[in-house]
Amino acid sequence: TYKIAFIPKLVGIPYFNAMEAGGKRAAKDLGVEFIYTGPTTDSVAKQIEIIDNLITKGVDAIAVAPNDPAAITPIMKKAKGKGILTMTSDTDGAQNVREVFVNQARPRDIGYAVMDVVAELMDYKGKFAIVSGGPTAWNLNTWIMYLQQRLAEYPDIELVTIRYAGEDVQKAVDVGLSVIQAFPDIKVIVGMNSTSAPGVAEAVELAGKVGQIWATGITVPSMMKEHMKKGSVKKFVLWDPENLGYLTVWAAKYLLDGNEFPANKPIDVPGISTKPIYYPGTKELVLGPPLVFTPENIDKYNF
Amino acid sequence: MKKFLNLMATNRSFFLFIFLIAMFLVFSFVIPEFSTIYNILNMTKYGVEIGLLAFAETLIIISGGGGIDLSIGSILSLSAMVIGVLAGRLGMNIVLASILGLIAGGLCGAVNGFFVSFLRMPPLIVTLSTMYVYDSLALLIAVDKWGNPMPVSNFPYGYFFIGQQTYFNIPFQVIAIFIPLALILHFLLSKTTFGRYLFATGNSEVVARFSNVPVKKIKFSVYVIGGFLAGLAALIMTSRIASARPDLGAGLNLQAITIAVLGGTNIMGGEGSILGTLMAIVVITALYNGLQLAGISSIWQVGTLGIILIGSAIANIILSRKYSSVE
Amino acid sequence: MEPILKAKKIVKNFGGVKALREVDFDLFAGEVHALVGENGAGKSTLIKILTGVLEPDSGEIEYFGKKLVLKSPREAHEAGIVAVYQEPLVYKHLSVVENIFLGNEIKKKNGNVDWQRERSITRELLKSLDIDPYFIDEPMGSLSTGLQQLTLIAKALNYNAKVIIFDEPTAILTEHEAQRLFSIIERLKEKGVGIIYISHRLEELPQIADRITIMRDGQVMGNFDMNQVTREKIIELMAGHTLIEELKRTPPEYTDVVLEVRNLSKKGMYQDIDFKLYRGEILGFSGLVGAGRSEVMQTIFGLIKPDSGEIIINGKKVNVKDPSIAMKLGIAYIPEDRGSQGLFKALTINFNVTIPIIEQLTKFLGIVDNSREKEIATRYLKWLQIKAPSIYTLVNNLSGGNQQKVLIAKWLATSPKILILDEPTRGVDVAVKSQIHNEILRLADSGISIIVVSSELPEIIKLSDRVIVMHEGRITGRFDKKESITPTNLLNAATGARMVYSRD
Amino acid sequence: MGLKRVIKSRELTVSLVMIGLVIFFSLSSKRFFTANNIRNILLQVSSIGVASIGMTMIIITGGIDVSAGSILGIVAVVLGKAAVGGFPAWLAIILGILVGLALGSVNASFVALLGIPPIIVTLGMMSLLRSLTYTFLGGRWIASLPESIRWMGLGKILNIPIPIWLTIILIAYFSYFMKYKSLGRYVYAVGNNIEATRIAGVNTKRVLFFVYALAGLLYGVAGAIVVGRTGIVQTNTGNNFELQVIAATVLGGTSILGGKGTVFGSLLGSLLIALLSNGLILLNVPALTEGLIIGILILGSVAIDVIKNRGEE
Ligand SMILES: Nc1ncnc2c1ncn2[C@@H]1O[C@H](COP(=O)(O)OP(=O)(O)OP(=O)(O)O)[C@@H](O)[C@H]1O
Ligand SMILES: Nc1ncnc2c1ncn2[C@@H]1O[C@H](COP(=O)(O)OP(=O)(O)OP(=O)(O)O)[C@@H](O)[C@H]1O
Ligand SMILES: [Mg+2]
Ligand SMILES: [Mg+2]
Repeated sequence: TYKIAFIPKLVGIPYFNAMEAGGKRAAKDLGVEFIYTGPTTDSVAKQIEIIDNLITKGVDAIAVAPNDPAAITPIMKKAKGKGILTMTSDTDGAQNVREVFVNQARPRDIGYAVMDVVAELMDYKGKFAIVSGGPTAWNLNTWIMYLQQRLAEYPDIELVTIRYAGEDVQKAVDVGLSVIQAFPDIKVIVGMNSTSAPGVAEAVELAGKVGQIWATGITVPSMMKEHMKKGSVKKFVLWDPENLGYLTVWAAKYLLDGNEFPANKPIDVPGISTKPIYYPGTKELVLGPPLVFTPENIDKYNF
Repeated sequence: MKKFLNLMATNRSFFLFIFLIAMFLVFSFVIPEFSTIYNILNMTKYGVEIGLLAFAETLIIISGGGGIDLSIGSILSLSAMVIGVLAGRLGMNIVLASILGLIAGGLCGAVNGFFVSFLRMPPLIVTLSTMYVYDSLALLIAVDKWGNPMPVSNFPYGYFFIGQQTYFNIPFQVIAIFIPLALILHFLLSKTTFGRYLFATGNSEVVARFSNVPVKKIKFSVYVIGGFLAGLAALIMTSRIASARPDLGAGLNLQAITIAVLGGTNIMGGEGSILGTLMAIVVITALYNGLQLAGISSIWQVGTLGIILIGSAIANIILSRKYSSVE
Repeated sequence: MEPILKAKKIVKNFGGVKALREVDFDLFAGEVHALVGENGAGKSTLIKILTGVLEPDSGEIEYFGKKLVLKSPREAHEAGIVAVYQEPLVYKHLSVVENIFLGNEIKKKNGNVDWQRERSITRELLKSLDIDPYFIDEPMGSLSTGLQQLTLIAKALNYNAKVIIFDEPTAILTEHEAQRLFSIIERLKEKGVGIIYISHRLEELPQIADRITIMRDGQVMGNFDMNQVTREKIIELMAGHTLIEELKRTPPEYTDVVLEVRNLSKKGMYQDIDFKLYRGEILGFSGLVGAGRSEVMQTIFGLIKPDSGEIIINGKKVNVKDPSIAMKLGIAYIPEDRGSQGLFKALTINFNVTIPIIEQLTKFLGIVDNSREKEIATRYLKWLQIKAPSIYTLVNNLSGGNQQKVLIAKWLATSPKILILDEPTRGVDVAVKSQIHNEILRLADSGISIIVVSSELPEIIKLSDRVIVMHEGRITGRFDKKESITPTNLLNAATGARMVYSRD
Repeated sequence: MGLKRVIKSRELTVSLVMIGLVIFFSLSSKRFFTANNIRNILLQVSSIGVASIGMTMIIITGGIDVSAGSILGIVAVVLGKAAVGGFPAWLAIILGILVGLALGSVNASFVALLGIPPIIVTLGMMSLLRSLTYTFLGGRWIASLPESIRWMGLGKILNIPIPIWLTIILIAYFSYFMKYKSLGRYVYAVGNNIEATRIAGVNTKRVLFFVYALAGLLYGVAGAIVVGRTGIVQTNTGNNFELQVIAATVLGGTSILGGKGTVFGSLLGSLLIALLSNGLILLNVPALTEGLIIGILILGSVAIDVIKNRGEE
């Protein structure tokens, strides 16, 4: 059986936990061995060390969600040199060192989707603020960049500030409270990562601004259910990481078997709910458009 | 036998060495890949950067008076960004950029040293503050045209020999930088007047002052050396991973301190050795490698480290109660 | 009458060092029992066993006729045995009040510490020792060593103990304070308290002690009634031989001034200090504890920055802002407090002795020449008869007097031009003391200028060519003629009466 | 006399710097000096403030505790799991705090009874407990906590949030404790000279044990506050918490070498940092420069303190 390894950005968070679950399910369905191992903090250096040890150990495929796309290049080259199938998933690396990038949705689509949700929540005019995770998180910054690109299309909306709260809910609550205090007239506050989104929602509730300020952002639904009930959150954005994990393992097996993805058309992947599309130009396998969670659909997801 | 146990009890490096051998045997037995020459040589490179930081902490902690450097990881980040921005974004010659990166590291250390030694401020506060400052500076110089701090990765190809080249499977940075440096530092500490002065200062600053020891210079210089070592680690790391990031050193402070302490450096100052720290680096590098190869979740890497830390202290106490006073 | 305290066949070993070999000792109520012996004889070790700080390897203690097993110092306290130890045990960041009551707090009904009463009792205690109690709220660390020692004596008096042990209380005290202490001991005796009194100042024993026990090498060499034994006999039993003949001193020719201090002042420490030091002379500095002598010396050595005044060395005005500058100018300073200023206690004798001169012991690249280093350390170990297994023994494991010898060795090794000694023979036994005195005289003869700060009048009188007396930060007496250097004159000046006998 | 000590104290310097900052921020933003915002700042300080009491005592004894954050993490997990598992809120909270106490006692046993250096013990515990948190929780964070368990974070008495009450009461009590209880005095004594303290007849092992165990208990309380405030238990709850607590403590004048410091000073230290990070957001200072400004201001205030006390000693 094939040994397929997936290295998340870090272990111990619900998002990658869901990907792990998907990967495991795929491994069972497809009869391969699935190895899930990653650093406990979002450290690229540690990821490299882990990949190197996987090479020493000998695996058939390595899929990585790099904390720094460029930094994994040398080690991925080394893996490739040893005949290992190299892939990226969730976040891309350099194109020449991976066979395929299994992408949840394109960063542009994500950034745009968040901006569109923000615009809709505030009825297309007013101010909003962003609380992000770490200032160096590559994908968060990319999404913010696209978000700002989209923002240009909404002339009546203003972004008042971008702050950072790391991977810590309590910090996000405190920063959120300070932001609301500083800009009481904002209509939306965005939490860009798993911890910031529930943090700012909590801050809205603590500040007694439910109904005046909407919290939204990118996070797993389990963190937001409670806040939706309390009315601080109406909509937020993500995709289905469980499906993404499944697709990653599926794609690895598919390539290891010597197949080639059919280009530019929906692919039937048994076991997941969307129909991914493969773009040969960028060697990208895209899960589908980002999901917008609402009170109506949130109970369907358990991650 | 008694002599052996006595040595175990009193000599930290020897204790760690025995521990290392035991660990090697266990790992080799359980994991076939572990004791291959390839693996052993290959894993050495993962001890280099953190090892340099641990050496820095060793010197600084020995200097006493609560000496500690919480900014060491941030210095690494800042030096890395200096190299990255100068070479990658501004197109400066890579050799020059690297030298400036090292100087930046030394300068950061000098700032720490200035406050600690000449203004006599508590090292913990000083380096905590500069940790914020250097982190912030690293972020600021990393800002791209979109206003986001972004890593720099377009280094010239020639730069990579420092961190990626191997000779007979031995990584360049291990053989050409780390080992010579460890030797020099060991020599410095155990054989020279600098070493004497350092231990004197760490044992009692007052007595040292009364004994004509240039206390201020010594304290200042350990922070400078520390900063320089962090700069060197930054150079090696950016070359190895081909990327300069403003968060490259995040979380390394505590690891470096942990290694120094495991190696027998007394947090109150005045006691410690390069050899002990070196042994601790080897233990930790081999431990992480072994656990990963054994497929044990990385979650338990730190946990195991914790157990070793406390366990070895207990073992040491038991041993020294039983054996150290027997002549 | 039965003794209240009886130690029987006490044995204590530290690794290979046999500190006590079957020591017997007893103490009656209302007597002062002196305990003497050369440095490292085991006196302090015996005390520590009697107060539960150390546990003996074998032997037992009988107290009021009953066997007493001390597992901790607390039990000794509760039994009524307290001690003032040789090395001052202070909490430097805590106030004097807290220091005195630590472990023995006065509490109100609700369990709170009764600060009010503690402070008033502290005042009373200090007044009974004739000390102005203005500093009781200051941190202990800001007091001079002598004052700390007095405070600790006050602390011991506060216990209402049945046995009080003084381990070299007068080593740091001046005549004046020592007399004060003696009268208090007198009072304690009358109350029936048993007192063990350790001292190297043999001349004070006849005045205070009733009995004397002499120790050597961990063994009791003899036990006498005080009036039945001579000083010579004591020394012989202590040292195993009689003392070496002392050198004769030829007075210097007061021609070259090597050091001149003009109008030196530092607020709260000393005022208008003026004096000259000539080549080859020994200048004594006398005064009471806290007179500010140490501060003046530390200023000359570059450890304290004066507010005003000048220091002139060999005719040139110098700015000594750091000990390294002082050393370059040829000044060496042996500090009074060996614990916190003088020695690296956790390091070896070897390390301590050579650290000030380590730069002269290098080969190249700053590498220390280990063989030369070893040679120097060994030479001093032998010469000062430092009682230690080797030069690699930790200073911490030495007896108090032997630590003092290491301190002396450390500075003699620097071969200075101006040598400042602050309480140089604090705690060393008579034999070594006369040896150190001889060395001081010899150094002066060879042209080195020496300042001796000492609280011991006999020492000052014996060594000094001239004496300066300080009182409360000011110079209150100058004695330039050997004949004028008498105990009465010095004491009068030390208590404030101005008695200046100037040469010119 | 007393006045002289007050003038020399770090507490005064930090207070003055703080007052300066408050005036500056108030002039720059009219939204700064409002009841709402003050409440925000105090809330932000609460968990650090409570934990800093234990840390202050530990550092006064000459020790250090880097396991504070990971103890808090375990407490959060236990509390969260208990609450979700149907325990009544009060029981879950007590359970969490007891776990804090238990872990503190583990530290205490190693430090006080076995005599292992505190840095080794707590570094070891920190690493071990972090792994345990990950293991207990996996990647599944606990969200959707029952409202009742959040009382420690959200509850109010007389319209003042519980965390603020807790902070004020605990700081007040332990300030009093350190001054008027003999055990408080022994904490200082141990840090000044442990051998002398032992010889003075004090059971120093008991003092040390008390300090580390109490600290554990207080981390437990801090954990309950954090869970209450955020409503989420994540694997890295409490990450870096120890550093913030140590920073506050040392900034507040406690000497890392032991022997001196006050609980109140530590509160001031944590307030200063919270004040800064809040104020900088209110002034909308660019986020990336926050660290720069905070670092320089901390350095500056301690430098003032050091220069103020020049010529002493
Ligand atoms: N902790 C220790 N470890 C090893 N040796 C020790 C220790 N304490 C004392 N000794 C040794 O025990 C012997 C007796 O020491 P002790 O302190 O009792 O002498 P002392 O009679 O008080 O001398 P002094 O007059 O110099 O104070 C000395 O040889 C000393 O070196
Ligand atoms: N009456 C007093 N009793 C005790 N201490 C005092 C008194 N007056 C002043 N002091 C303190 O003692 C300090 C001087 O102590 P210092 O030890 O330097 O003097 P010294 O003459 O060297 O005494 P010693 O005999 O102890 O060496 C003064 O600065 C002051 O703080
Ligand atoms: Mg003695
Ligand atoms: Mg003096």
